[in-house]
Parts: sequence; structure tokens; C-alpha cells
Amino acid sequence: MDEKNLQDIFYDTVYGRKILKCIQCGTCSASCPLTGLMEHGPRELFALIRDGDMEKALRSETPWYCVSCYQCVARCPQEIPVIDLMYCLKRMSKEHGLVPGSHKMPDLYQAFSQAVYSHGRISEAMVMAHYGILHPVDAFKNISVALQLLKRKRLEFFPRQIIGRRWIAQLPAGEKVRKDIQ
Amino acid sequence: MTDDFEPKIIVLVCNWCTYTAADLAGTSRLAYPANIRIIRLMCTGMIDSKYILKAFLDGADGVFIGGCHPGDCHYINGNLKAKKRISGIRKIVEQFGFDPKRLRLRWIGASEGPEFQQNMTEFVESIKALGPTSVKDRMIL
Amino acid sequence: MKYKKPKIGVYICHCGMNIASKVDVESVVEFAGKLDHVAVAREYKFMCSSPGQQMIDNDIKKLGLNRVVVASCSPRMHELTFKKACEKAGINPHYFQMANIREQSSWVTRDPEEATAKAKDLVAAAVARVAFHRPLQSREVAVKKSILVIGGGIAGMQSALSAAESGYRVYLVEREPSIGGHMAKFDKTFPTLDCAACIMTPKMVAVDQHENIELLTYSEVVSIEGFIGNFKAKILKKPRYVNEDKCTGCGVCMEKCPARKIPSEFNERLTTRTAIYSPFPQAVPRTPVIDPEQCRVLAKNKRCGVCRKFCEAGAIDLEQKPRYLDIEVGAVIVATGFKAFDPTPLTNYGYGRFPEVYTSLEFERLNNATGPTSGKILMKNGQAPKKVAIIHCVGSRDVRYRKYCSRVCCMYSMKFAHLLREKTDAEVWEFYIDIRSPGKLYEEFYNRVQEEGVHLVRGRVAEVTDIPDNQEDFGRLTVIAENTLTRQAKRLLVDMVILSVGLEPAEGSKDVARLVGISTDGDGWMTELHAKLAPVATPVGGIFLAGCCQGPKDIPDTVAQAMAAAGEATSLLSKGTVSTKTEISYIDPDLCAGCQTCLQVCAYSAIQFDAGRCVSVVNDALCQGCGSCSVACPSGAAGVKHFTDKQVMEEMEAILIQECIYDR
Amino acid sequence: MKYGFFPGCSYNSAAGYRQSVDAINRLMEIDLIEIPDWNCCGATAFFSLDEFKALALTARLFALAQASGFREIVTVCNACYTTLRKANQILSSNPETVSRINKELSKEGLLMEGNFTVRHYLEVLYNDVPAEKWSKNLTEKFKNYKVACYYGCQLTRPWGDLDHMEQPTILDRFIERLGFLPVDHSARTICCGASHTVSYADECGLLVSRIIREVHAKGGHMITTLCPLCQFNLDSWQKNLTHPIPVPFFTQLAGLALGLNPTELGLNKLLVPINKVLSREL
Repeated sequence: MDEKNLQDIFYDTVYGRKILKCIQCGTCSASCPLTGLMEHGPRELFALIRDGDMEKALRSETPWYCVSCYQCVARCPQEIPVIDLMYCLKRMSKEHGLVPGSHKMPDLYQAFSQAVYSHGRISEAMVMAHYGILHPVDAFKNISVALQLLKRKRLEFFPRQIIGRRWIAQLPAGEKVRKDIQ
Repeated sequence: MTDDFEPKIIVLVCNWCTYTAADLAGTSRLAYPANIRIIRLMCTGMIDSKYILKAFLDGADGVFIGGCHPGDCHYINGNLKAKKRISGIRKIVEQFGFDPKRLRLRWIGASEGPEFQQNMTEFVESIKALGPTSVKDRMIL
Repeated sequence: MKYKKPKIGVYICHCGMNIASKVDVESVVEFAGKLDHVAVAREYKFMCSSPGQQMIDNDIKKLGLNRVVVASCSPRMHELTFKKACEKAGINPHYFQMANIREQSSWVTRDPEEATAKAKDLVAAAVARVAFHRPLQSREVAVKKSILVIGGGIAGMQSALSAAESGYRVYLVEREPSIGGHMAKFDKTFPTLDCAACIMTPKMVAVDQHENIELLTYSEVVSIEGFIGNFKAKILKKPRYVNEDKCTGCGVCMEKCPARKIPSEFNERLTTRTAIYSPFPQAVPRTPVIDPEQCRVLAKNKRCGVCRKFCEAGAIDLEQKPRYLDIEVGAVIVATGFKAFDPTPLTNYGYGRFPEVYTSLEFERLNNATGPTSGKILMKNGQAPKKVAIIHCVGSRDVRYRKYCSRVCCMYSMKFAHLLREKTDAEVWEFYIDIRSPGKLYEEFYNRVQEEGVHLVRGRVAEVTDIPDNQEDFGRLTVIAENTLTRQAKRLLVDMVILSVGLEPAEGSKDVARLVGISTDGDGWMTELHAKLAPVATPVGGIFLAGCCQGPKDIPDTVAQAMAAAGEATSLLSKGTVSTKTEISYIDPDLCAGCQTCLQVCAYSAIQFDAGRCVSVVNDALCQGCGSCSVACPSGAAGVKHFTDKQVMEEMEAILIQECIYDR
Repeated sequence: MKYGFFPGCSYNSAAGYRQSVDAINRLMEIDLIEIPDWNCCGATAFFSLDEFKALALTARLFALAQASGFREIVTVCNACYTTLRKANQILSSNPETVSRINKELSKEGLLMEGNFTVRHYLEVLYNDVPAEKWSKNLTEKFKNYKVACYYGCQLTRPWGDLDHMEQPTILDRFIERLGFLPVDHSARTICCGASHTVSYADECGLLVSRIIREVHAKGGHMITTLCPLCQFNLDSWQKNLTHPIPVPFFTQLAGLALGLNPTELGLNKLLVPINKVLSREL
């Protein structure tokens, strides 16, 4: 798929066209708590999309660093729903196979969703176990905390399984991006 | 109701706010359905009940009245007088056998070109959904 | 008048390609030619051009047309042009009707066929209507030779001076104790860095001393009635509690007043004033006022009277009452100015929470020789700042507050930067979204400031916080922004932050707009008659705008507009007369039952009851033609000329019946 | 007072959250009825991967609440709170998505209709429990304990309808009502790193230490939170700091104010011990 098509797909999503209001002021990038980790902030991401550099935008790690703290949304002078756009970009990059391999959050989300599929609920330990297989270093770093938690009876490995877990596991995959109804 | 039903809609507007908004919609090239026929008056306060009834009896499928927002009337409170009168006319319109939904009053300020476009589009949609008036059929017979 | 059979000429305009690209003009012409009473139908590229008008002129004279329809743009654009053409050719200008096939058809309709059909309908409606038009004559009324100026800032002062210079009487009304407005608070003005006081004070004195200007400070306009050339205004003179005729302006009362801890409005609450006060040393008039909410006698009913005791002139008069003044003027100039945006709602900038965050007006005072620090730029702890951040676009370009650009902030921010560099050895960091410097010598000033070593960072500040990166920096402020050019998020440690707040309409400007009958736009600015071609006139004849009440403006633009408003007002006055409205109500005495319903609905008191004839009568000088009486009249005696029931209903019928005849 | 209750996945393992909430419920006569067979809300993970599934997960919760007769759901976690409210807002304006989800839900015999109100337990304690009911039972001994309220990022966002988005005060007002001394600080809503602390530990550690340093500089003796994840992050990333500050839940402080003993409230489960602060005479 060429970049023009990807741009059209993005603009047709629920909030896609809102980036046309962006005045490139950088409030979002400066408000982001993890901005130091990003190669470029949300502002630049929007500029890339407007320029049609869709592959670069979708391969960007920026959306995966988003912690959904809504600080940028609270401050954006153009009321751009930055967080929703980050969600949208994550789903789009997944759909088009452009998820950045270097980033660890896709694996964490995957581990999280696996726990939900198998039990209906999650436990921190279980998510860590799933995730730890892929990223043993991160898991190792957390071991000392885990021991402390264990000592205080705060660690349970298996969450209680719920009846609805099968229903959750069978849910059909939805469309990755919601289109603008108008 | 047929798909190609193109209603004729009389839009009575005041010169100061809604007519200006219509002009603004024009200069901003904001397209809306061609079913709209605007009649310019100086104030919505001069709209007589008989204008509205005549419009319906002559075959209008809808009558839209657009005036200034409350507090913005060029003639102090003509728009509010109109509002009062039109809620009364609604009942008469109904007695004549027309759906009162065919009569709509909205405030559209001089700077609200996009609102004018939106109101026109929505009103035409809603009239299309209602279909032609029964009186029209009678007249053709 | 002998009735003549209508003989109508219809002219369809191409408006270049504006109409012709959508509407099939030829078929509209053909259609119009077949309509009742139409003697001739023609088309032309630009009807408003002089050959276009000549065409109408010729037809009227040669073919004996007695009515004209032009189908072109909005009547708001060219109705007057064509009416004048008709009049010139010898027919009454009211024998004209316009069909708006540009704004209402070609520009808003996608399908050319639909646009053409709609254009035909609109032409048919105009033809049907014009056949029932009646000739109307207006009357000349003398114009009052005086002008009311509302607002005594630089705009109002300049308007008053210019108008007074041409010999007319000017009433200048200012609600504060002194004229001068915002400009009196400034120290230097961009881009030339003239001292504001040096160019301002002489003007204030000139206003005060001008023989043609009656200065009414501490006063408000309560009501305005009437119409162009003949306005009646009621002015409230709030009690000063100091007799202006006796006061010598010595200032002893202010030295002695015991109520001292009142925040000074003029100094942006950075200093205090007394209950009897003059806002600033150069105030005009010099007569102080007593603040009735703070005075021990007036507010708290205590025994004090210190000012009275020390006033040698015996000017203190605590018994003074509000006075009302009735004046008659021919024109009104509104110059109510602006208000600085209050940045408190933008909590991420910490205004009100962190003492070293200032608004731009506060900084103006801090930097002013007559301000709290006598012009030294000092922090609250008495020390000079080592590093200062200036944040642009606070409240402006922000859809949650003020979506527009306030136009002056970039320039005054750079002025601040220059003054900081000149007066202190502080590092100055400016955070901007875009630098807007479109004015004579403005870009040059921008360059100069850059060369002076001011750091300009392109990025809107996200936050001002008191959480530093390093433990030892607690107590200082950190400014967080992305430098969008280097793509780095910056955390900059500073001592002082200046918020370059935007401009918004002055408090009460909506009330003033309502008073004079003009509208305000979505942001609250007063609406001019035409954005480009009539920037100081308003839709209400005789009411003109000057300065920031119409939109954010810098001083040069304000002064220019003030002079323009004065020019418009004086040209109206010098003409001497105005014509009365023609499109107004009439009451048919033969039908009037004398029920007086119309008197109750008339918002202008323009209808009187003639008890002798037992009928209501319209005053043609007061009637605005709103038609309230026409609708309310139970006997059908009242109507609006040029908007008669017959005319409106013929127009409507043509639109609706047309379809049956031609389309089906 | 009876409410439908969505505890969320982290409720049980959160340091004494359940114990303290149960204790408060008992004393204040609040009945939190756990929604039967509730599932994970999906949090940010599902919204990042598949929006339909994310909405379906929350819709199931709403449907379960509806089946139990609740249109109002109380949560104790900021992330659950925002996720549920966000989903509710999307669902209420997308009837087509709702009907697709309902088709799925019908397999479980469930149905979701209309709007739901999602509330945080703090709101219940602050707005629904009358102020007098608190003041009647309070002990005086905490009036010199300076408590910094940490709201976390999601409670007031993105809509800011519960309180101001960046400078909320509702928890401060509640703590004051309980007889503690709220301390003014600038870290109320700055981010703690959320789930990124797992993968990007060092960077998120900086965020936590920034919060702790600020509270320390403003003289806070403890930090109170209303979200299990915030609590966990603030509590567990202080090991290298010279001045660790204990991070109890607001419900634990409420319990203390009502005279319950610390163990009963699960305060022994905090990683940064609170005993030292509590035993200090202030």
C-alpha cells in the first residue's frame, strides 16, 4: 500500500482530520512525561503524517511510548485528541505490519492481552511471566520488588478465572481503526 | 415517498443576521441543497402568520425562519416577538393538516456561515424524510 | 399618482465566471424574457461596471422601462449601486429589485442544472415583487453639529482631538477617573522605543484644554436614542466627591488619607493607593476621586474626614450625588478598547501560584519609571533576575480561550526582551509559536533583538513549574517547552516568567454595543460595516468604531483608525443633513381602529396616538422599519413600506407557483 | 448506600486497599456489590491493539452491571475509571458498534443498553457520605500530619469534569475533612510512568523520584494516592532515595482518622514503612 493510501486511511479515522488543526507549537511534545525517550514527539509525528511520510510515522516508536496520561490533551491549544490519535496509530501500525520491532511495549500489551484471554482478568505476576520470556532483563530487574511483595503477601500468580473468559477469547477481531461516521 | 422527491423550501430570514450568514455561506463556498429559496425581510418580527400559511398552501414543503440570536436583534427584540408568534402559528399549521415539523425557527448569527449551511442541509434532510405535503397532491389534482 | 403598467427590465450578471460557471445565464435570460410585464431581458459580464449600469440607463430612457431587476450578487453588495443608477436614469430608486444568484445559487450549489433552476426561481420572484413596488421619497433632516466619543484611551482621545480640530463640539466620555487608557501604563512603545509618557501626556493635556472638547471622566453613557444625525444620549456623571471646580490638584488629600492599603489598579495591583486617589501622577483631570467602597466615611460610615480637613480649597464634598447629563449629537464614535487576558485559568503557567510569574501589563508597570520599582526590573525579593522567560500567545491562538492572534504580543514581547537586555544583565529566553511582525520597522526590530543576544525558541511553553531537575534549584522556576526547531524538549531554569497575554474586548463593551445598536462577533469584538471597505463604519448609520473595540490593534493602527472615524463623523456632520429612512412603517388612518396595540409593541416609541383623529401615527424620524406594528395590528392598518404583505407574498407565490407552471 | 462495584484486577494485590475499603464500608454503611464475574477492563493495552475488543470488554462489564440492576459503577482505580468512562462515551455515540457488541453478548445471555455512570470511590466518600458523618467519628491526632495528595494522571482527564485537569483539589478537601493537613505541591497530576515502569524502568524511575523530591521539598510526611498502579509505582521505586516517603491509599488514611489500627488497614503491606511517620509526635 502506498503512503498516499495510508494517509487517506488515517484521515478517514474518527479523529484523523483533527491533526489538520495542529499549529505545530510543541505543547504536546513538551508536556509528555516520556518525551526524552522519543525520537520525535507527537507534534513531529503529526507533521510527518501531513507531509505524507506515513511509513516513517507508522514505524515510529512515539505512540508506543504514550502512557495515556492525557497531559498533552489537557494543554493542546487546538483541542486535538492526541491520545486517541496515538491509539489509532498503534492499531494502524499493527494492521499494516509496521510495529517497530525495537519497542518493548507491544510485547507487554501482548502479554497483558494473553492473560486476559486465558483468565478474563490479569495478575501482575502473570503478565510479568508472559513478558519475561521475551525480555528476561526487565523481568530480572523486577525480581527484588517481587520478593518484597511476596513477603507482604501482595503477590498472587494466578488471577481468579472467570466464567466469561471463553467469551473473551472467542471475540472476533474488530476493525483496527474506527472510521469517521460523517 | 419517492427517492427523487425534491422539496421546495421557503426560508424567511432577517436582513441583519441570517441573510448575512447566508451571504457568508456563499462567499465561503459552503454548498447546501438547492431546495432552499430565501426571502429577505428586515426582521423576523415582521413575519406575519399569513406568510407562513400562504407558503404552505401554495405548495411549500417546509418553511424555515432564521433570525438573530436573542439579544442580537437589530431591532432590539423583534426576534423574540417572532418566536412567540411562531409557536402560536405551529398549532394553526397543524390544524391545516401540515406536520408542524415542517416549520422551523432557528437563530443564526451574521458570522455563522457554517451554521447556516448546516441548518439548511439538516432541514432539507428532515423535509425529505417527511415527504411531500398532502396539499400539494390536492393542488395538482 | 397616475398608475402606469409595469414595464420591467431584467439584467442577468455573469459576474465574470462567478455566476456563469454554474448558472446557464442564457437560459435564465430566455426564461426571464417570458415573464409577465418583462419588456427586456439582457445579460452582461459585470452589471456593476459602468457599461453595465449604462445599459440599464439606456433601456430606461429608450424603452421607457419603469422597473428594473438585476440578478447578480447580494444586495448587501450592490443594491445601492443599482438604485443610484435607476435614480440617475429618472425612475424612483425603489422601483428596483435584486435577485441574489451568486451567494444564493452559483456559489452554494454543486449541480449546474439545479443552480440554473434556482436562479430562474429567484429571478421570477424578483420580477413578481418589483411589479408591486411603489415609489418612496425620503425627507432631509438636519444633523446635530456635535460628536460623542465613548472611551478615553488613545483611540478616543485621538478621535476627539481630530474631530474637535475640525470645529465640532466633542463630548469625550471615560468611565475611569482619568483619560489615558492602557497606553498611559506603558513605558516604551515598539518598534521605535519612544517613551509612551512623552508622546501621551501632551495629548492628554491637549484634550483637557481643547475649547471644543467637553471632557466627562468618571462618567458612563446610560442610554442612546435616535438615529443618524440626531442622537440623544444620557450620560451618568458618577460622584467624585471632590468638586472639580475648586480642586487645585495639590494632592495633600492623598498624602493624608488613612485608608492606604488598597491595591492600585493602575499599577496592576503591584502597589497600593489611598481611598481618595488619582490613578497616576500625570492623570487628566488632576482632580482625584474618592473610592466609595474604600472610604471610611462613605463605605464604613466611620468618622474620618481627614481629606476635608486638609483640603485648603474646600473641594471635598462627600454629599455629592450622581448627576445625569442629556446631550444631543450627530454621530457617535465608540472607542472602548480592550482588556488584557487573565491567565489564571491556564494553571500550567502558575500565574497566581508562583510570585515570579507576571502578566505583560504587570511587567509594563515593573519596568515603568512611575511603577512600583521606579523602573528597575526587580523580583519580589528585591534582586535583579538572572534569567527571564517570556511566553508568547498566552490565551491567544488557543481555541479554549481566544482563538485569534492578538497581533501585538510578539512585538511587545520583543520590546520587553530588549528592555531586559538594556536594563539588566539577565539572559532572556522568548518562547513563541510564530513571530508576527508585519508592520513598518517591525521585522527590523525583530532582527535587532535577535542580535542583542535574546534567545528565541520556537515552541509554546507546556508548563511553568517549581519542581526543578536538581535538588539545589528548589525555589526557582522551570520552564518546559519543546524547541521545535532543534526538536529537543527543554527544561529551562529561570528566575522570572512574563506571560504575554492576549487582548480581549473591554469589560462592558457588549453593553455599549447594545446601547448603540450594533452587533459583536463571536469573540466579542464590535462588527464593522465591511471588513475591508468600511472598517470604521457600522451597520447603524452615524455610529463609528475606533481602536481595539473592533479588534486587537497596535498603537499606530489605533491612531490611524481613530482619525478615520473622526473623518467619517465630521464628513457626516459637515454635509449638514441626512435623508430619513424610506422603508418604514405607515398606518393607514382609514383602517386604524385606534386600539393602540402598535404603541405597545414599538421598541422605539416611534408611534404616537393622535387623540383628535383617534388614530395612531408613525414618526418617520424615529421609525426603524422593523415591522413589529405591522404584524401586531389587528385591523391591518399598519404595514412596512417596501415590505408590504402584497410584495412579500407575490415574491413567495412566484417561487412556489413557478414550479407548477414550468417544471411539471 | 448501595453501589455496583468494579474492583479491577489490581485491587487484591494492592497494599491493603481491599482491607481499608472494606473497613470504611463497614463504618460508613456503604454497600459495594461486586459485579459478578467481572472481567479486566482492558486498560490501555486493548485500546492500543484492538478497539472493538476493548469496547466489548467494557460493554460486558456494563451488561453485567445492568443485569444486576446497576446503572452506576464504582471503581477504585484511576485506569479502570478512565477506561470505563471513555468506553461509555464512545459506546453511547456509536449505536452501530453497540448492536454488534450486543450480538456477541447475547451468546452469554447478556445485553447492554444506554448510558452508565462511572464513579470513583473517592467521589462516594466525599460527595455521598455526609461531611458530618466523618466529623462525628474523627480523632484529633493527625492535624499536624502533612499529606501530599497525588491524583495521578487519569482521574481528572481527559474531560476534567470531576475536578480541574491539572490542579484538582477534591482529594485535598477530603483529607482535610479527615483531619490531616494537605500540603500544597506541584506534582498532583504529573505522570508516574504507569505500566511503562516494567519495560522502561530507569526512565520511569526519574518520573517517580521527581514526585517524591517535590513532596519532600514541600514538607509532606506522606503521599496519598487513589490508584493501585500509582501506589505501586511510587511505593516500589523509592529504594534508592535518601528520604523515602510512605504512600498509603486515601482509604487507609480515612481508616486511621476513624481510629482503626494500621494492621487492620493493611498498612503493614507498604514497601516504604509508615510506622516511623505514625509513631512520630508532630
